[in-house]
Amino acid sequence: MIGNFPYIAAIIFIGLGIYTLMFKKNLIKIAIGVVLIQNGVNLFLITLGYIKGAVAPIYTYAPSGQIMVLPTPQALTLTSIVIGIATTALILSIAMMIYKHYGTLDTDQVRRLRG
Amino acid sequence: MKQMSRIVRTVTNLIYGFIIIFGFYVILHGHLTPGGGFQGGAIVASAFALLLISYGALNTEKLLKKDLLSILESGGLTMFIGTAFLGLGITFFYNFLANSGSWFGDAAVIGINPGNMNTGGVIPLMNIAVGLEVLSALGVIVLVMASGAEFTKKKENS
Amino acid sequence: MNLSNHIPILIIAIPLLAAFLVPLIGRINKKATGILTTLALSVSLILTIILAVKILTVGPQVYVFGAQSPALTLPSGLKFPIRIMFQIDAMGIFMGLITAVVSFSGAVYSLTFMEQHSGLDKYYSLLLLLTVGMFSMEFTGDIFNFFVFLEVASIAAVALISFRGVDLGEPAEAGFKYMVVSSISALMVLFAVGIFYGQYDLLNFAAIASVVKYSQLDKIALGLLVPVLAMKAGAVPMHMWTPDAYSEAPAPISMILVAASQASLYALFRVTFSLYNITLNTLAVGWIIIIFGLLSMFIGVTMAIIQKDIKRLMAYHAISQTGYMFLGVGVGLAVLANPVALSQYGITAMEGGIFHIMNHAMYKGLLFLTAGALFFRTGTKDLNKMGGLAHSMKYTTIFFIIGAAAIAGLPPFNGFASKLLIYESVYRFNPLLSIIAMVVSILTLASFVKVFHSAFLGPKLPQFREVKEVPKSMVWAMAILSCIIIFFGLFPDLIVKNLVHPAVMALIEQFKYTGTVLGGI
Amino acid sequence: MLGLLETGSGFWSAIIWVIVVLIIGGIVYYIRNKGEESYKKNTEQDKPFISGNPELSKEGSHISANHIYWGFTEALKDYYTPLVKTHTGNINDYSSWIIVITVIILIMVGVNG
Repeated sequence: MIGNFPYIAAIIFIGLGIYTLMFKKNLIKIAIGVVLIQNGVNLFLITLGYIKGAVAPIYTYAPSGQIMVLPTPQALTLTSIVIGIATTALILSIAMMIYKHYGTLDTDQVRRLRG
Repeated sequence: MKQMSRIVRTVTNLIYGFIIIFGFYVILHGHLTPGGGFQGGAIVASAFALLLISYGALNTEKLLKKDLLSILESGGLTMFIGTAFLGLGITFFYNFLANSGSWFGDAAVIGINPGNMNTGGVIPLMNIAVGLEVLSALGVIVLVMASGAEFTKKKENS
Repeated sequence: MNLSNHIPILIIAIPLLAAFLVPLIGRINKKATGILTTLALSVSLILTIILAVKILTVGPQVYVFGAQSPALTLPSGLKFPIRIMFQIDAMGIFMGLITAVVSFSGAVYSLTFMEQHSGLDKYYSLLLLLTVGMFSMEFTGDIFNFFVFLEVASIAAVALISFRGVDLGEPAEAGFKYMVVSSISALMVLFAVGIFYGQYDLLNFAAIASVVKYSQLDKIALGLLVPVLAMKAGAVPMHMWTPDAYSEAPAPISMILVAASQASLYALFRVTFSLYNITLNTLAVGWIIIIFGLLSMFIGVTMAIIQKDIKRLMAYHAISQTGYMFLGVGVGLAVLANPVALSQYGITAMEGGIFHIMNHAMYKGLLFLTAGALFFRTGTKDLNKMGGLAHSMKYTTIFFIIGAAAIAGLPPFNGFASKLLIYESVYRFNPLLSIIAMVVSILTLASFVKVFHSAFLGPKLPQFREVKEVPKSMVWAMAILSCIIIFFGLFPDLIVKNLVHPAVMALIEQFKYTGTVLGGI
Repeated sequence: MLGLLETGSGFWSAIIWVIVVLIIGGIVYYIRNKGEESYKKNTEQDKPFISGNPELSKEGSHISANHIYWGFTEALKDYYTPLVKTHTGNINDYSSWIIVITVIILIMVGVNG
């Protein structure tokens, strides 16, 4: 059971992120929601490769006789983190531009494009 | 952003160089220890961010030139893709330096070892390229965002 | 070194190298950025055509990154591939051709369209990155790599959509919305990748396809992949970002965004056909896609009729035309498990849907370019303020007529050929679907008559007395697309037989897709 | 050569279509030439006849996009009002639609698949 906790945490992360996206009215909070989903998915990926009691998969001065965790999900997670940083930076800088032109971050007012 | 108190600035002066050196250490040892180009670059960029908070955007822009950083960014990216192109004799991204005896060309040891810097082939080269790219890109991002924030604040006050 | 083995990677690598060189060159000479971009994309276009000929005559191509040889998918007796690879079959190269043509003409058009803007080095760099992202989404044989390039394409697209956001509020708003929805979709894709990896320890499309069992977890992965990829393609009711993004982006970018959303559509077909194929309940999933298609067709076109903004109107039409592709391919998927129905009308329906992808990219691209030409000379996108422009913009008018006739499905243009294939085959699956499709086509014609009347016809308005024809590079870009449309319209049988049919068979015959990588065809 | 595109229930050929259009066009042109010969340019015959009302100025006669298909949208008001209202332009609604559709499809696939 305790081994499944990370999965539950990942789902909670994603759920919170979705809640934020659906119901929070501030553009910065929406950016936070996206980051929450990202973290949830990253946690899910990294948990896939985890083995109980194993060490990091690096040979330099590794303790002998220990099993290592699977490195592939870590590589995937790292890539996804890098992409996440680009996404977050872009969302935040566009939010700044919106604030510059609209003078507000409220989603109910940032909707000149509709219909 | 105004500059912060003298205490903060002094501490920044003290640790700023060490953070950058640690970042470059992580970049250069990317093929041996945890970390690599991205992580090391992010550490160096965090030093820039520290500078930005403690000294304010206007003072930092005197030290860190956006132009220079964006040249460095394009240069890093070109170096990365250029290294990939060099492997084109066999395949794109082929590690032509590994086990060749030249630069970074020692045979890698499989199993637990103390770590040899001179292994990895093109991987250290690509780590350096990515490191340059990330440190300059993140540096540009924090600088531009800081000056943008300055702009909006000015607009708010007026 | 035999360069002909490296064509698949050179198509991606040359624009990628150019994308990183453009900011450096832009410091020396501003004009050189556009020329370098056009050159890189023209090389890419030529290589894509060479590769297409090779694939259609020899067979699917594989390119393994960093391996001992480009075709070495299974080194030293491994059972499953471990390296990232490109796997290009007839369907992939079909999409690749669309991407190559569209991005090349977009770059040619940008040469003068974007001349007045600052920050052109970044514009061209992002344009190249968007192209690279689209190419890689279509060529990749690795599901995680697909996620990476989906994100690359959407980040580049967002930056291009909000390119004018420094001066205006609306482009920034459109960019924000697109970024949020595409982040959600990409993260759902990543979650599905995680499910596949956790279950099978595989990331290669072909390798997963050979072992997929359609277990409960696979169902969750399918349920995540289908809606988000349909959303990226602009399916109703998740289409609301489309008009915002298309209408606020610069015109050449709107055109390339159409091709980018079709890359997601391709991924949807790849997942349902090549990854799951008949393991899934084809009738249920096929009907899901057909319903997406019906809603997109009808709501897209009815919303388009009432629009006042010319690019927003065209964006709603993009949604509506995507519905035809969903409909055609959805019918093919619904009868996939039934060989008799598949050979009677399923394959024809899919040919119609797939052919429509290419036709749509061409004529919607042309229409967006004419809208951009109107904006370039009049400075407005509002149809209420336009009028009488046919007097002064003769070439643009002709190109608009070609594009409008093609999208409305008037013979002898290409839209008619693909729509006819869809009508006649879908009629045998379910007559009602076919009738709705025809009604939508009529409404499409009606709304383009509106655009044509309000923008081009009527007396010369006093405020547009100074308006003249657009510069040469823009005319050339539109002329390229018009020639393709007329050629496709006059000789649809050549295209269907040589390009579309192999693409459809590549989707249907899953064993060939897996066999290319795992051996044993 | 004629470009026959098989559709499963028949065929389509743009070349034949173009030839037929050219032939019909030739016939139409021929009939048109047989017509009224008393027409002269730049006389009263060129003026539009609007039941005796005075002719509008050229600039005033342009119908802007707002007025085209007014009857169509007016007749379908019950369809359009809720539809336009759904397109709120609010990013929360955009994400909500995606999540809701994803959940629906997950349920459909889970039950039927």
